[in-house]
Amino acid sequence: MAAAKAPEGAVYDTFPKLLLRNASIYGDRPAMREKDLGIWQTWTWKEVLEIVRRYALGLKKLGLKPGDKVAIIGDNRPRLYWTFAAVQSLGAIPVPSYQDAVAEEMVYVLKHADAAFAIVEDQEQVDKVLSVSDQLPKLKKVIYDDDRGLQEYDHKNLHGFEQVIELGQKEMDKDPKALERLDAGIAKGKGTDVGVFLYTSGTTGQPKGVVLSNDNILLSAINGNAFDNLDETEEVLAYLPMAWVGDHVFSYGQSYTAGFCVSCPESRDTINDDRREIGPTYFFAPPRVFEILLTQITVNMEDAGALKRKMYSYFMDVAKRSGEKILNGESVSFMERLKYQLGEFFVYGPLKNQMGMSRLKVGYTAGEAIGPEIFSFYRSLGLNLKQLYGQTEAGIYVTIQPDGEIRSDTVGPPAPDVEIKIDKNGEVLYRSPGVFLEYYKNKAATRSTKTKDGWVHSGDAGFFDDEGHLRVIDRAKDVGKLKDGTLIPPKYIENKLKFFPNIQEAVAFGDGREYCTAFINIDLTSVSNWAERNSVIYGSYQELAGHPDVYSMIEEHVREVNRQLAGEGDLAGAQIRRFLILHKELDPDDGEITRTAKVRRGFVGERYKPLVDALYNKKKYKQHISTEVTFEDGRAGKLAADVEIRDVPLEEIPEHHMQEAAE
Amino acid sequence: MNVAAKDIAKGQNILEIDGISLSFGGVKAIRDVSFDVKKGEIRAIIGPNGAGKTSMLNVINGFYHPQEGTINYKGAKRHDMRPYVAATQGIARTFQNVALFAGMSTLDNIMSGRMLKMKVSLPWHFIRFGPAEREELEHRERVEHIIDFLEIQAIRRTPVGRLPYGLQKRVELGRALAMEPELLLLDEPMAGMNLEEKEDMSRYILDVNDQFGTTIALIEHDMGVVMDLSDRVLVLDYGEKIADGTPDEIKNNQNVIDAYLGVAH
Amino acid sequence: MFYREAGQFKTNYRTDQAVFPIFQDKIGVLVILAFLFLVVPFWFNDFWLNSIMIPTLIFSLAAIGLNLLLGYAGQISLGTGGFMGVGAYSCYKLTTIFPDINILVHILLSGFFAAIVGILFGIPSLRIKGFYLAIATLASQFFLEWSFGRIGWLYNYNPSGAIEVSTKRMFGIAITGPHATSLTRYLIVLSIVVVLTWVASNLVRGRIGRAWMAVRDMDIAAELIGIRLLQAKLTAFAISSYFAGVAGALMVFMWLGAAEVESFDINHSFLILFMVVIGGTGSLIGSFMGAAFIWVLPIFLRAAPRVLGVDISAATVEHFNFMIVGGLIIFFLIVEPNGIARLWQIGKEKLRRWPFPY
Amino acid sequence: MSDTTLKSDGGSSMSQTQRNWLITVLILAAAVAGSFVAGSDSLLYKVFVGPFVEMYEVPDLFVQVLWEGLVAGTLYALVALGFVLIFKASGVFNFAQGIMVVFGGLSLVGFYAAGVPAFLSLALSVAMMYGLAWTVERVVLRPLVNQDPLILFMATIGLTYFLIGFGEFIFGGEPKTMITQEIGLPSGSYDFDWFGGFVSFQKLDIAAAVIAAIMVGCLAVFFNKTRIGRALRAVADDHQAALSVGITLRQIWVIVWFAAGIVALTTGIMWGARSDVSFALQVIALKALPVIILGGLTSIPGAIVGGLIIGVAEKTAEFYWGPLVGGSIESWIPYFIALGFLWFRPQGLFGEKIIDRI
Repeated sequence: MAAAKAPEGAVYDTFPKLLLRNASIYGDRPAMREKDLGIWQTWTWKEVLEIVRRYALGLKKLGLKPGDKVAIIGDNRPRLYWTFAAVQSLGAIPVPSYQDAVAEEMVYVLKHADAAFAIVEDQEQVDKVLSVSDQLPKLKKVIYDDDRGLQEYDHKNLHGFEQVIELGQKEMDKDPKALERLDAGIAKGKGTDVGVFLYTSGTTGQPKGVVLSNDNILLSAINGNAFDNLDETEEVLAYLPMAWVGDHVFSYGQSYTAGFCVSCPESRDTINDDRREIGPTYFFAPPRVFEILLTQITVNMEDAGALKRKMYSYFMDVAKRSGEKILNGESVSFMERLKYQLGEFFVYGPLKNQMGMSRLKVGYTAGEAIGPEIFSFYRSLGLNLKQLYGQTEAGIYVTIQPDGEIRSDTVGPPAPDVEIKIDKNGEVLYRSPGVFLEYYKNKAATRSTKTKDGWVHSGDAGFFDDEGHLRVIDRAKDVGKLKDGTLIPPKYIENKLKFFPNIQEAVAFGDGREYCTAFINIDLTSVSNWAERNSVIYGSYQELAGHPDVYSMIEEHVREVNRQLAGEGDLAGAQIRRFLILHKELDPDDGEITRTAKVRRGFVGERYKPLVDALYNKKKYKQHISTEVTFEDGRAGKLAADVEIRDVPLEEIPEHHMQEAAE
Repeated sequence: MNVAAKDIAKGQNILEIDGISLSFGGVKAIRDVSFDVKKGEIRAIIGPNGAGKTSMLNVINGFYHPQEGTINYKGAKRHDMRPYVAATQGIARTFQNVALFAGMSTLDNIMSGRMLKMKVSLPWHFIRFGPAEREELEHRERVEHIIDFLEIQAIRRTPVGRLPYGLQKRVELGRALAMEPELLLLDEPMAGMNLEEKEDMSRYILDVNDQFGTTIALIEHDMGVVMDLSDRVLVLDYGEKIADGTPDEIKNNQNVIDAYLGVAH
Repeated sequence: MFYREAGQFKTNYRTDQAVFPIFQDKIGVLVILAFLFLVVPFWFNDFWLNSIMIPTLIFSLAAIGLNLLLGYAGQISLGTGGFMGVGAYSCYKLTTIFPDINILVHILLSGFFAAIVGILFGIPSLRIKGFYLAIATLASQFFLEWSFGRIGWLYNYNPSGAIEVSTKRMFGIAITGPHATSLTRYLIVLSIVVVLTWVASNLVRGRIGRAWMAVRDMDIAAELIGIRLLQAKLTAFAISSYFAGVAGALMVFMWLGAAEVESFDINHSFLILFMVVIGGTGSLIGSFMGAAFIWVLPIFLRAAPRVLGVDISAATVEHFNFMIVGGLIIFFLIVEPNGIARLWQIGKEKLRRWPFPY
Repeated sequence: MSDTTLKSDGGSSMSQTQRNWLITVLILAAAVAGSFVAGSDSLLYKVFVGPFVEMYEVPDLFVQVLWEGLVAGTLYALVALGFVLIFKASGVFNFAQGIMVVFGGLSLVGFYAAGVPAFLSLALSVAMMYGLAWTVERVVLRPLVNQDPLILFMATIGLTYFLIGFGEFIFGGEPKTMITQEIGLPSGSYDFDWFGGFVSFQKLDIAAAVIAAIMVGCLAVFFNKTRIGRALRAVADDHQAALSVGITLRQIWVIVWFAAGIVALTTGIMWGARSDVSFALQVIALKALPVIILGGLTSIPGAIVGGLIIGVAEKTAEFYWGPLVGGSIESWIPYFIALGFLWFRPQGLFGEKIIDRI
């Protein structure tokens, strides 16, 4: 039994080893919680270890061998998290997979990963796996967590979690050495061993299986913990897909390295309530979640009484003025601090309480650009919300914002132990201990992404600003060049435009041209509100879009974007010189945007070629256009309009940038 | 279903209704109806409006007392049932118009279904510490399993009066399940539900039957649901039995077709 | 506003089912108790203790009793005054028969006699409901009133027809009678009321309370889930009457010092009923608020002209008092038919939802 | 659907009632037998045999007692009628009916005392009752529409308080004499020598009975023959039906409260003529409540027959059995009679047993 407890001074370079350590040093601290049967069922590290051991022995008995791949499919459930450690204890490799994928998508991952076992959440997932089992010759066993509705199924190769644990218990009872052998196996594990496969979601082409070693995740997690001083007292809510690298690092890697407790929500419908109950101290969410929360707050406040609204807006002004300064430790007058304290009592504190963020130590957002207003809203409440930039291939961290250096428009300096360089095409390359081993069964992709000396092509274009913070501007392949060689990142410019509520969509052009131009789609709700306030009369969308006052308002927005670009070094050359407001909304029915509201730039350029050409014909200020459209009732028809084109003056480059340019 | 069908074939009768007649002030609601319910089956009672279906359920759980006939439940022959006896003998019931305790939360409503299983005597309830609390918490856990089973976690603390109709029906089923019944009487469990809610309810009914082996007698108007769910169907019209058999037999029964055509549907 | 519930999660059913699951509520209750036990005794003078605190507490207890019956079990009773009287007269008889036993024991025992009488007069509830039952409970009220006046044994054939409280001591301190200080009596009443309120809250939160509420909300369904209506209703009558009986005993022994039939007449029944309805049926905390409101309002109204320096005759003040109380009751019922407890609950929810609207 | 709302004539209640009869008859038989065994000095004899012997032996006294009972019963019936009118049409259990009686009587006396001619005073009092009805509808009922019946009941108690204060403020609290002669009511009595004794019928009482009969007749005509009356009957079951006759619910309320007001005024005059007009009269409302248990809240014939039964039973019981227990049992014996009656007929005098809908 010598191996049961990891010896002093041992190297904890695998998760099973960490579990042993946690069970001995944090033994009675909670490791996992799940809202189930109305309360937060809790398991301590000791209990988790006991379960994981039996689980592993059970799996072994069922025929799981070292090197086998085990697919994990389901919502965030404790048993699925324990699967990671149990599988790794046996030297096998967990492969979490997106639970909302349809069977056809799922089959690709399971097949590609050569999954021998699939551990799934419930009947829905079992059905999915069984429906494609004929395409998965290597799949031997399916194990489920929730037995609801599964009693009648053929249980030859289908097992319930409880049965597996029982099996493990029997093994232990039968053979006292079984546990010893298991622990010996764990002791043999190394940091450089393959730890996990994480499939990139793959917006283009088939998903790629990113092979990550134990070290990749472990070192990233340890760095992450050290960066924000996270320890075993943190509370975390696991609600993002388990197949996503972020969740794997936050809810598994960091939890095992720091020893903190991870809580699983009751169901997807109750996440907001569950978050409020748990009150996480460390929280991660994509910008969308923060947007939704803010919208809920705004909507709720609109229903509030006049006095409350007044109080809210007064204190939000205070927060806007001073909140971020106070959070960043800058100097603020005493009166202002006093007001902020009052605001904390009357508004900020209750709001944080409503969102379940009263105890938040640090929160992160990543994945895509967050609107600066949203970002500073949360920060001004006193929430330490930060951005990071990461990739599956990096074991997540590439850059991360340290306290006191938070900007809404940058993603921060390189994360600890990460080196970054920008190549001449503007692409960001990085190298770190978290960098992945390879793409599973895809040497070509590995070669084209990871250089021999360990640099990884991120596929994103970006640049460092004066303070050494990285700005990611676009997918590298989308970044174009003006005729004079200036880089123009269309999506970056479009996003800047879209941060204005009046602008719903924007399409920027410029690759291979002399200057940058843009199509604008107005946001009907905001602009019609604006029109009402400014007594602008209009009869149709088209009329509103073409109204000179609307043009002037949008022009102001465009100039604002230009001013920002002018202050961003090389991007000063990417200022928008001419723009037009489209006479119709970009419509997925017409193929102009995808169903997920991503602009199909190339297609739009083709379809409205006369308009694009007119943008680059400096003499033209009006252009007739006629397009085929699909109406809501499915009829096809033609829509014609004369669209006005506006010039926008260039903004001056701020002085310190001029100097830089001169040097 | 295959497994269940097998069980029923060899199973004995849990309930035998023999020659029941019931009248209200001269109006005959049920005339000499006999039928049986086998252990473990899903038994549907159908018929046009006013056919005496609900009255039949009311007779079974002792709310109405028939003038003639006998009720043989679990081998004990009676002229009529009493509601309390029915409850103690494992008969649970839901109602056409939802008979929940409107002022109580979902949780308390379902907890109230555990009433008969809770034994701790009154004095302990004064101080709550000790047996009363232990019992309360034990039953809370059991009730939570029902809440989980019916997927109503999100409305646990909501007063049922505020719930939409479909959810109220689900809570009522939960309260009946909390009694751990041997015979579950469902009076139009899907009335007023949309398609999705009906599918959910059907699934719960089948799961109850499968997982707990509960015998179910139900009244339902949606023929599709009846034919899908039930093992045997009893058809009443004007208080008389006009047909009894498997769904397939009923579909082709001329009496049934006439009864339904004769009524504006 | 004050609520910070994030992070208050429950890992077992015991804490989840606690009376005050929210930390801030727990603190609030502790503060109130500390105020009542530690601050009031030192800062309130005899007038406040005798005319406001003690009677309010006693009436709160009676209101809780009636609320258990009306608000939880859904059975109307207009006989609370009579049941209070049973408590008071039983206690009086107990002290004469067993003079050496501690008076507090007598007070607590006297409730049992009220409970027995309550059960007897609760029997009609099996057959009749609603207003018919309310009228039937008047039978007990009038019969008991008659008994207190006509059965000499009850008042020891005292020529005045009244019962009088003699001085009783505990640990050498006078706790009843003319020598007992207001403070002593206040602390005793407060302790008993706190303990019995705790008992009431235990009852309504468990099986018993659910059985009552089931009977209240839909008695047919209650029967079909195995609740014996007889048992549930009579339990409610018994426990309700116990509370009323103890309140009655406290009223005579800890407050008035003497009593006659009029102390337990039908007006007292209505008074308690008002406290329950204005306070909020089905809410223990509402019983306290209702009692305080109904009791303190007339005191305030009587004092108002003096404070304002208006010179009106005492009779006129009393007439206006009736009109204002009557009018306010109607006004209150119109504004918030669910009682002060509902306002309290809305206020609390508003604070919990703050800054969002509720 | 309809099969749930039928009434059942088969079922348990029948057999249970029969069982009750059997039990009672057996007990009575045992008691009578026992009293003969025990002899004429025993309590059993005094209760179960003595009074009946006395009734038989002194019939003139018995007739006189019966007559007193019938007269009292007439007045109870009138008050009960006021309750029923209002409850039937608006679902409000109007506790203020008692104070309306006082108010009616006082205003008549008050107008006359202020120098208004007697019959003009009467007309003004009627107008005053209309004003009261209108005000109550406007101030109390309208804001409380669709509230719980208990709330409405409490509101009428509030109204009682208000009217007590208001009445005392205006008319003063002291008792007044009814202007019997001035409004043409007879006085004196018809005396007969019957059954070997002397029986006296007050003319006033006869007038009361006649007036009550006329009033009931008028109401019957009003309800059965007039459009508004039919609408009033309809509204009890179906509000839509009333609306289709072209009367709003509010008008109906004013009308029924006015009708109840006139009934109250009449009661006030009659009762006032027999004793005094004072605020103590409002207890007459409490007297009428057992009548309602007996006759039902929605039955006009029930109110009349119930009133007579209660009146006769009360006087007989007081006269023959009262002395056994020290007298004054009038305050509670009607309730026990009514409850005893329910033991045999749970649905009341004219009620039908209704099965709860489920």
